[in-house]
Amino acid sequence: MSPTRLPARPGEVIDRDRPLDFTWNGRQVSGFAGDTIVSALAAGGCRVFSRSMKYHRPRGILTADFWDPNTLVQVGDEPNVRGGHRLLEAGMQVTAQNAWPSLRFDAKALTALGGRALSAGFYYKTFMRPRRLWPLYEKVLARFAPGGVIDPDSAPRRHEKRYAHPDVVVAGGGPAGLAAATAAARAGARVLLVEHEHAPGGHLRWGTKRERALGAAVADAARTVGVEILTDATLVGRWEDNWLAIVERDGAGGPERLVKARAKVLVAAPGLIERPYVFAGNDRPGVMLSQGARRLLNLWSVRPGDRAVVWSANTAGDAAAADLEVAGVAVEHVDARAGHTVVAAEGRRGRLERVVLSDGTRLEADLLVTAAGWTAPTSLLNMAGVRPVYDAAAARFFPAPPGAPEAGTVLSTGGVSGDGSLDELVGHGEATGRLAAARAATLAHRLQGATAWAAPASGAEPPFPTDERTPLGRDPHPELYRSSTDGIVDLSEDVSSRDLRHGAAEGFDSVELVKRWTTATMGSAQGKLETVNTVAVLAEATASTVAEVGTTTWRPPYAPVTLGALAGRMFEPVRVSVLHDLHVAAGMTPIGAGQWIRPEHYGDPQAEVRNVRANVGIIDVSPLGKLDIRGPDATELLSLLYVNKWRRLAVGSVRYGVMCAEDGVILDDGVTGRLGEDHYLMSTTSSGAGTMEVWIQNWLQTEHPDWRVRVTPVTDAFTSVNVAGPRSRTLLERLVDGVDLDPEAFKYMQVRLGAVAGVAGCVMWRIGFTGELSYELHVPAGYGPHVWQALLDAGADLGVAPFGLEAQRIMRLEKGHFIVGQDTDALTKAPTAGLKSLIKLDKEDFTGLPELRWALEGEPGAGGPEALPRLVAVQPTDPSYVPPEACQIVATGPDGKEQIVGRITSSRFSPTLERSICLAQVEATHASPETALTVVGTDGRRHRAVAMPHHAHFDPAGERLRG
Amino acid sequence: MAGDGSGASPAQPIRSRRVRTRYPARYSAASLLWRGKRPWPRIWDSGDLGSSYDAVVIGGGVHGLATAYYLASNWGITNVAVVDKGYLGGGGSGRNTAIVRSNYLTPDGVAFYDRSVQLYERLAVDLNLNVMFARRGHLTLAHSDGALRTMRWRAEVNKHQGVDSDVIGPAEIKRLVPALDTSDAPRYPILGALHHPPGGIIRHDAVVWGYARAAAALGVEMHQNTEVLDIDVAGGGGPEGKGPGGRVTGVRTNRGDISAPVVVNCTAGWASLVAAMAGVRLPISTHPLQAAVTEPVKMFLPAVVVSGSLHVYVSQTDRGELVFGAAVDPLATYDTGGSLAFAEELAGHVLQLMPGLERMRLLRQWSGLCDMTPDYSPIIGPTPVAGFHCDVGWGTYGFKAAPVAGEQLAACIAGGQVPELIEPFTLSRFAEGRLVGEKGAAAVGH
Amino acid sequence: MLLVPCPNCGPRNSADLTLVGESEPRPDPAATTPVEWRSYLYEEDNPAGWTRETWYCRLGCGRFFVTERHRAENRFRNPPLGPSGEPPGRT
Amino acid sequence: MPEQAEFTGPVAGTREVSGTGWSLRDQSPIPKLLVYEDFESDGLVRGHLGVAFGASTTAPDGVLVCGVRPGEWLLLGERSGSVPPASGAVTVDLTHGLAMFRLTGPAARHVLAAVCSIDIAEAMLPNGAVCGASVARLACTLARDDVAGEHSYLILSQRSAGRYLFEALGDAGGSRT
Repeated sequence: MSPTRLPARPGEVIDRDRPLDFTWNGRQVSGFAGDTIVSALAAGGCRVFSRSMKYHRPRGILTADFWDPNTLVQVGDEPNVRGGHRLLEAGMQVTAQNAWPSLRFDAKALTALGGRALSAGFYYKTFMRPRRLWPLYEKVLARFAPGGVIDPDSAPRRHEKRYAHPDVVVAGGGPAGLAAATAAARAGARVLLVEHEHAPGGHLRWGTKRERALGAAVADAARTVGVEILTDATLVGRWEDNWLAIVERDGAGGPERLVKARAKVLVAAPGLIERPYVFAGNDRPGVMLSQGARRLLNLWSVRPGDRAVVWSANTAGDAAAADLEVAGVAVEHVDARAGHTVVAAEGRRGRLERVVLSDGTRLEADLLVTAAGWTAPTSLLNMAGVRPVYDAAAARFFPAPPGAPEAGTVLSTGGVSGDGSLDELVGHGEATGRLAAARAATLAHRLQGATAWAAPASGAEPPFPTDERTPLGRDPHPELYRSSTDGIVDLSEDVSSRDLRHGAAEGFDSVELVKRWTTATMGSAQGKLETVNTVAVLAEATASTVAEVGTTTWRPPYAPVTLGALAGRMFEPVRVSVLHDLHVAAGMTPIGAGQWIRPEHYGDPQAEVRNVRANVGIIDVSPLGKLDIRGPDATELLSLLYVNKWRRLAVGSVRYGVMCAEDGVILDDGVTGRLGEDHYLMSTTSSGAGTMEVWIQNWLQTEHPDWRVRVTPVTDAFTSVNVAGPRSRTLLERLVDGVDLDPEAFKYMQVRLGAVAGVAGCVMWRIGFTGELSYELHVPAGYGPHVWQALLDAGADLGVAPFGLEAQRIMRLEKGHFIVGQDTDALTKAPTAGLKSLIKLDKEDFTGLPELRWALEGEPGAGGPEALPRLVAVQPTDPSYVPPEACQIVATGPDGKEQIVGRITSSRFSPTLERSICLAQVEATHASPETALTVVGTDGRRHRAVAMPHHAHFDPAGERLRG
Repeated sequence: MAGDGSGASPAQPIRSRRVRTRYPARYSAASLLWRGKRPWPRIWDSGDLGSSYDAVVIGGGVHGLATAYYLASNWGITNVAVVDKGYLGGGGSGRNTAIVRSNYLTPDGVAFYDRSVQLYERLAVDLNLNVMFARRGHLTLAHSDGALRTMRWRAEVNKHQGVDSDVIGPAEIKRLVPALDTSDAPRYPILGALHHPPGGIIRHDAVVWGYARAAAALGVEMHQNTEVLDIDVAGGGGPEGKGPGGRVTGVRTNRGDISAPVVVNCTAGWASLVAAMAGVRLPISTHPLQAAVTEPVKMFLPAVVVSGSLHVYVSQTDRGELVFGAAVDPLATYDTGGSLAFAEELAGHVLQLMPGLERMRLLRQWSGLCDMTPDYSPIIGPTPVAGFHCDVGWGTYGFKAAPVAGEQLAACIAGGQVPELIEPFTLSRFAEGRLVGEKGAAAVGH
Repeated sequence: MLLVPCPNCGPRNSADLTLVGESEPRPDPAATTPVEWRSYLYEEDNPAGWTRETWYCRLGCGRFFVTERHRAENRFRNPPLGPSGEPPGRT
Repeated sequence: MPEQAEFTGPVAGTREVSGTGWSLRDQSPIPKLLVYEDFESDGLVRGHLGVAFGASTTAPDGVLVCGVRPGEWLLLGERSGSVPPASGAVTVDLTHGLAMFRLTGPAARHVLAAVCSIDIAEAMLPNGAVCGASVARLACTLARDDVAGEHSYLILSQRSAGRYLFEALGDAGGSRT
């Protein structure tokens, strides 16, 4: 390897005063600030950067940019780094990928085998027998997987995103894009320009002195008029209404940032991507595209070879030849326009030695530069619904037929939409920018007018201008895709033109099928280099044309994006009660319940149960859903929502209710209290609070907009505390003002308003999920901690202690109360849960009425209530055995086989009864009291159990809570 | 407990006439070496579209092709045309994440998918094409006690049906998939998982091609770029004699009209539209389901990992790519343009599970169409229009059911009776109010 | 991210709203038949074209509204009138 | 209120954070009253309060009247009687139910743009504008309420998520520009 860095040249982007040391496969090497990994390595004489995926052929520089399929490298713990794009940093540890076993290993045997058997899709045709050996084959195949190495233990970094709402976004900072951005900004638009490379200017950056000067001038003009320019950033996707994703890379390999932009007008100015040519040996190191050669020379002053053949079909190729000659390279210029083509690149050990032309000429060379034509990266335009159309005369696809005006809010300019002199491209860009700004102004005016909170739009709506730009011309270009020999079409996937032709012959004769069969275009550049050649080879194989075959769908993202950038900072809202810090101080074990973090227990849930049963406990039930319902039709609303009746509920009373969906399935349950004639406070389950609010609003707004009732969610307005236990009344008597707590004055299922610990405006209802005498206090949340502490202080001598969710679950199970979503599921209709008597079929209407009527009364051809499963209390015969929840209950069926007849939905060990207790859903035939049941443990053992007469295992008559 | 056992009596393939497939060239390692660089015969051939067939299958995806294959191989019905408006396998078959498993919730669902896994296991040999079924094992993570309960529910039903599933804890999860963060640090910590060793991934395109090639070798015709424009029905109660009570007589396509006594709707994404051509209204809403793939890295993820509450599933292919899927997009649409929100959500959730993957890059995202039914279960079998059969409504899990759906639907068409395995999934269940309980697995877990 | 023309707020990101579903009248619960009711519950037109659907402006005005959307092209038409009496615009 | 009862806000510890060009303050204790339009006479309350959905106005007693939804207003501030809700209005006190933060400073817009998806440019969210928006994926009410000519936003959410919101906004303030 010999160093190939030239002496300092005008226009180079490296800083020779800042050398940077790094390692390449463990070896110390160096480059300069401004180098990419690839330019630094090339300057040091490196020619082989990777081995190919399937045949392990050596690969060198092709494009020397982001899309180069041959220079993906591992940098530290980061795989698949674009070596042609990533800027060099001191201390980088760069290693080659796909080098198995090593980059230098000459995989002759594999290559030879590849020629015979490793054709595309070979794996579909073999390894079928013997079946049991397939896992082994698979492991071997997996070792051939390309790509770098990920370290799952690498430390996560901080990622962030932002939103933007520019008037105009310009994708691409070449001359046309910069001109468009400048013109749009001059016309008053807020403009965001996104440039993929590290500096704006596009291909002018590696052009002639005049081109470089013009590039700098247009970039300066854009900055001067206030265009926001993002460099090393890519517009990766466009969705409806110009919702755009822009990834900002951090040059140095730091975390990427995602910008989500809603643009009024998008200008696509991505330029053109140079297309490789397919011929024998086209993947040999030393075969390079003209852009690659010019970038190496003019940006980084790296001489890509000593003796070059430049095969050119266009001015870019001619310019490359001229540049190479200036740099002292011996150049043989072969003109494709005169009919000369390359048929082979020959050499040994990963080196190019000679180039064979179609007329048999053999030219000694260590560098072959091809300039075969261009691919228009129409991805963004495709995402906007624009189909690419092939133009044979220009030998490339265009986003629209010649001269077609662009109707909407996505415009294109620059090379993607046509050819011309630099002045013409800049002129088209400016016209596009003006059009974009004018259209954006119309849309901004409309948006301001339509948005309720926006400033009033001044004046009349400006007209949405029609497209009156002079279209760019189209330069004729020869159609050059494949030579008379076969070569590699997709370098990253190692797919040859022979693979494609054979695939077509086997029946994979459409572009989508052959793509899937061979994996062509599925690699790192996602078809940007390969698609058109794939299409052309297929067209040739099927005796059709490129236009007829058409192109594949370009899918987002335009450039790969790290998962970290897409994820950003995690935004997962967490909700906590105002008592949270007190629970933490009290040593709670937290449990996640939806968005809420709640105390599961404070150390010993069984002891918490015993304390409630013996003394008094307090539990924070703030997540309980609460809705304030007011208005003359509030009762009407309740009657519609619940299966039971509400018209006779007295002011000062509360009632339990169940809500069903329109299919009769239990949706939610809870207690609602009547605070005034037209005023109710409804409670819902904690998990159902949000859903129920929307459910109720839907009924009100769409079915009964005439009802005079207002529903306000007040879950967070109250700290809800349940005070439970035989001594709860004694405790409250010490703290409550303005409410007579006498059992005759404040009965079970009643509600009172008053003050607790000096806090006015508390709602108290006498109910209990625990089955004990209990009071649920709803305290204005800001004073929740005060009341909670007051309860603990005032009740110290009564043995008051907080209890958590687990103790509450045990006690509710002792009492046989079901939990919606645990003891019921998505098919559980109300009669299953033992609510038959609650359902009032004589009501005029309530949600789910027809289904519940048919469930209870039967319908022609259906089973009626006997077909529904039942919720029953179950006790295992062995009192110490607690069957895990979801264990199955089985019985022997008529065919003698064991069948599933139900499942345990809840189970706990009851400290009160000192035995295991359960709720279960079982088929009606096994639901009668005293029915012997067989529960299957998770270890497969059968356990005997019995169905109980009541849901409640404890105090079925409810004497304690009424006390 | 769904499926009350009423309806048609069990119908297994009673008079199956298994036909030997005659391939123009058999695939094997030996023939691969022997042929060398010479091209292989066509994998299937499509001649001119005929004017009449014994059956027309609409949809050249894995379901349509499997149905045609089993009609031909199990029942000797070979005068069959499979028509597709695009190319074979271009719909959901080529867009799914190729996960195969049978760890469903209801006994009906488990039995059904278990049969499918059995068929998949021997598919490479049956079809003489390697579908590359990789039995990686399948982990469904639970992040809440409710989810854990649902996992146990599934495991216990699975075990009862003889399917290998069990609930495992964080330590065992970490042992199986070291890249997962099983600490209690994440917002949604991993509390446990449903482990299903028989689950895995498969090369979805290969399944399509295998069925197409085998069906073609039996005489079935494959017609691509053939779009069905209308379905002819006579004697029905609706307009033009369509609808319930009618009998199907043929289909009209952009390449000509076909008469056929049996027409099978095996479309995904267009099920409602095709059914409407016969005058049948379906309980289906069409939603896009998105998927994405990363750049390849060396193997580090040995199992398929699913998190229901984080709406993500991920596996690593033989090529080293991570393939992701998510929940269906809540917006009902036929547009497959995909969304950015999907990629954001997906990446966020993947990194919650495996924080070390933040430097991996998303390479490509795409979407397919899913026909969602109210009970998350498919619609298979006869419809109120005689001769018009459906194999639709597969939601997000159609790929894994293709072999059994094709086998059983073929039996249903040829045998004239609804087989026991698909009896719970007929269209009539909606009008009769006997929905399948699979939704329980999706909806329970507060 | 589709922009949905909320009649009160104006065009909003679809993530700010919830698509409730096809707008269909509810049968009279007292007189309905199982077939009619379950058709209402379960069946959908699900066209790949224009359909009337209900949206809920979850993060904005909190209102349910009916609009027409083309389900293949994700375009809206006949947007309900905005607060100022003018149809909300779209970009 | 009892003398010993102190209003506990949603944020633990320090109730104000700041960075370059912005500050974030917890103002949750400020009284918040939700007022609905009259059942009987449409427009009565709107006429009384003087603003429609999407706008706000400051009453003579300093109360900020925000049109948070069509026919719904949120009155922020200690009312001294100059803005009584109209007689037929339904009112619900949400002082305890909502967290309220004030984000102020020349960089406030930049901070908010990192976590809020709606367009908050001058023309789209001028001073006095009120809207519902997702902030850090949380449903919030946003009111632009400049202080002495300086950009300022009131951001209200469910109280229980206030701590989360406060942290998310503070983090956004630390993002790179």
